[in-house]
Amino acid sequence: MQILAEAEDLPKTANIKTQLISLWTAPVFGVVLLIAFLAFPGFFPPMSPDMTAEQVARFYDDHAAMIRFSMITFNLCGIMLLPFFMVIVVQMKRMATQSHVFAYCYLTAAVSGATLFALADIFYLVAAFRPGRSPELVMLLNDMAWMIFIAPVGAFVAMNLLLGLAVYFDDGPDPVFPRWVGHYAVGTGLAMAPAVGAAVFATGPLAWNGAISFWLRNGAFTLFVVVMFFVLRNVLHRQAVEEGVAR
Amino acid sequence: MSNTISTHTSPSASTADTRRAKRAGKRDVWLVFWIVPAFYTAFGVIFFALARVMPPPRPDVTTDQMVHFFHAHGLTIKIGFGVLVLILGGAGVANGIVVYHMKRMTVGSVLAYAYLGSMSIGALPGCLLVAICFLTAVYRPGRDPQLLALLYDLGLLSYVGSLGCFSTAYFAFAVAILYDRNQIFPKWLAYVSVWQIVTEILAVPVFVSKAGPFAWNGSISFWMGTVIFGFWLSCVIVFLMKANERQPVDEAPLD
Amino acid sequence: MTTTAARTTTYAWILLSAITIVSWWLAPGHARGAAAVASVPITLAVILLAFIKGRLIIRYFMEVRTAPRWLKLFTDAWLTVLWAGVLAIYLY
Amino acid sequence: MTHAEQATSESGSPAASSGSEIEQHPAVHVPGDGHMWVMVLGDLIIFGAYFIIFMVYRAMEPQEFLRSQEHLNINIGVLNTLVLLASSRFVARSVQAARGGDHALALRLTYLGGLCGVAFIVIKAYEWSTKIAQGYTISSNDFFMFYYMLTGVHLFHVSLGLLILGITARELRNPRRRRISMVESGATYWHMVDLLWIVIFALLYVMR
Repeated sequence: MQILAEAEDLPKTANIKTQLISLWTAPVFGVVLLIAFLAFPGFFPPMSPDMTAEQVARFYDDHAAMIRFSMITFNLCGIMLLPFFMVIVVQMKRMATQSHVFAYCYLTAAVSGATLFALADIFYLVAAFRPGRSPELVMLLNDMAWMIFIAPVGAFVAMNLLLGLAVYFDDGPDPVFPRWVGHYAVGTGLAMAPAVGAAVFATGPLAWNGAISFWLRNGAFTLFVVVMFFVLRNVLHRQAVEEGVAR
Repeated sequence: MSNTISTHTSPSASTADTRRAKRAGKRDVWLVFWIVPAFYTAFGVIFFALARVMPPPRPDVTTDQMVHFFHAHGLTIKIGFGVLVLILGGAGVANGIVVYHMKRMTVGSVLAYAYLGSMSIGALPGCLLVAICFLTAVYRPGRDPQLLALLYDLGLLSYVGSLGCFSTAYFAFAVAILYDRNQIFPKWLAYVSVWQIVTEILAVPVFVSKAGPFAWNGSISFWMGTVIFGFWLSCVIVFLMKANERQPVDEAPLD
Repeated sequence: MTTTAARTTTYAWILLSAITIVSWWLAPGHARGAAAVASVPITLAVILLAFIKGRLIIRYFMEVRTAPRWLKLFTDAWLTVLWAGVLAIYLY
Repeated sequence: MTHAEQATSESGSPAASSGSEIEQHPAVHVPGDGHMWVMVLGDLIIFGAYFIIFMVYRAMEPQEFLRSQEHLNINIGVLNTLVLLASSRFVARSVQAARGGDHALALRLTYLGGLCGVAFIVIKAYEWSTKIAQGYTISSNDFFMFYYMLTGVHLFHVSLGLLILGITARELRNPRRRRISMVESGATYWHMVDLLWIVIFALLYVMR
């Protein structure tokens, strides 16, 4: 994006620039988080819920270093994706033919979802912290970690449905997002929704290591961030041109 | 390139109005402001004197010693964290007033929302979880020592080891100050927020180390972090006060 | 004026690099196999060289050479307190 | 770019205003703006405390620290020091060039300085990976804990420094900007990174 020289120091330019910075935190920390994801020894394949307590305890004993590396990285960088979602909020607030209500609901839903994410890594790390802990308790911590990580998708579902609704309501002559983004957001929300099954099922595709609960849920989320990065980049560019900030 | 680009009236323009209105237009902001130092004072008293979480008890102790810790401090933990869970809303107020002043900057809303969001996230793992773990631990003193040990670890690790949420908040705060042309906060406060991120990074080893400078009660991971946080917080409080003082009474309300 | 300043900077850089290479020769990593032993004279030399390097960087690169007195005093005090502290703890 | 412009843009921060008077008063001036010096001096104090804490723990078990220290590769340490010193020199020269009005040269020197910074990170990453491959990790002992944390936090400062050099370069590229105080502030930060490395190098690699 080419910022116009005469607009350099205007507040509306700073508005675009801070959104761009927030937007670019997503690919930068996205790569870091991807490395952390690949490094976790219990994701390929995801740990099975029917491991015995002894197996779980041995898993944490054997892989303590990589578990710590991966989960500390999640801890330190996971929330760095939040500014990216806040760009979506700011763009939702620009939608002309509606109040800001969807945007604020999206904001609070994003915060709730991210809080659970910030909790999950602490449980993994506590499970790996003291090697002498009784296997039963390591399994308890492991179960809680997986439960918190996979099952409570409600916030993400709500976010995506809200975004979809906002796009559908934004039916003026000059919508902020193209209409397909609404369908796509709803689709992502629906793809993530079945992961609640992880709270109930111990085997099959709906268990926390299942194709639907683990791969579809996390895949849909990752793809959403990637797609929205490019969408938002275009949207920001259009906003900048409309406001006379950039060419 | 000057203050006149600001969307608000410049501070000096409204002195006459200020005198007439005697801060009347900002009573609400002042009320909220004074909650911040009051809350953090109470926070300090609770964590240092009552709950015994600061300075944290040692990580390298036996299960029996952890049980003893909960027995010895059961009453003060109940009082301290009981009060904390009552007044925790003060953290919301403290973050809210910062967000309010961030919204007055000339940088759009995105960073204010990022600060709001990440600080709200931090309230649960970074502050509330330890209170709940400790309160649960002292609730039934006769519980299996292994379970008490788990609550001890979970509480302290979540309290000292919640790093990313606050780092994100400091990042948003710093970038907002650097781009702001209304000079709500001085630029060096943005740079100083970088120290905060550094202390968060240096607290990474609390998940690995059980004794020494990088343990959760260590001189670097805990003490340096706490001292620098204290300094940062004092600066923020002072500059919140200045921002309040300099805010013109007739400033247009935020959208 | 610029050329003199440039030359001074380059001299400072050459001196800094030379000191670094001298430190190389002092370090314990050289005697692989033979166990490194604590050595007060070497540590003294290391501390002295590091002090000089720090001061060169501060004075010539950070341009404290031409800064007001308070900045000169502060940076010198920092260097002195740091290295005196290191030395005192080392010898204690 | 005019000095009047700079003065307006930074009014309200008395410490910063001196940055615009360089050419009039070359004898005594604070390079860069005062805000950056708050950061740099504070950072020096904080790192000073980390270094003193390192020495205290070293004094508790000098033999173990000495034995662990032997496993560090001094050649890489020296190489990294030389790389960082060279980069500092480029950046220092860049400030002088910018002050002399030769912005093209200043920009080229800033890029060279940044390139050395990238080289530093690459060398450091290589050093870390060989150490980890040899089995020396953060949990090996206190020395390696300090080694990884001190160099890690320093590495964070280097990356931040690269970001700042990038901002300096953008400032130099744009003929409407080129505020000398911005260039100086960036350089001041970058030299601090160098200075901290000198201390880390002496304490971790060389001293016995």
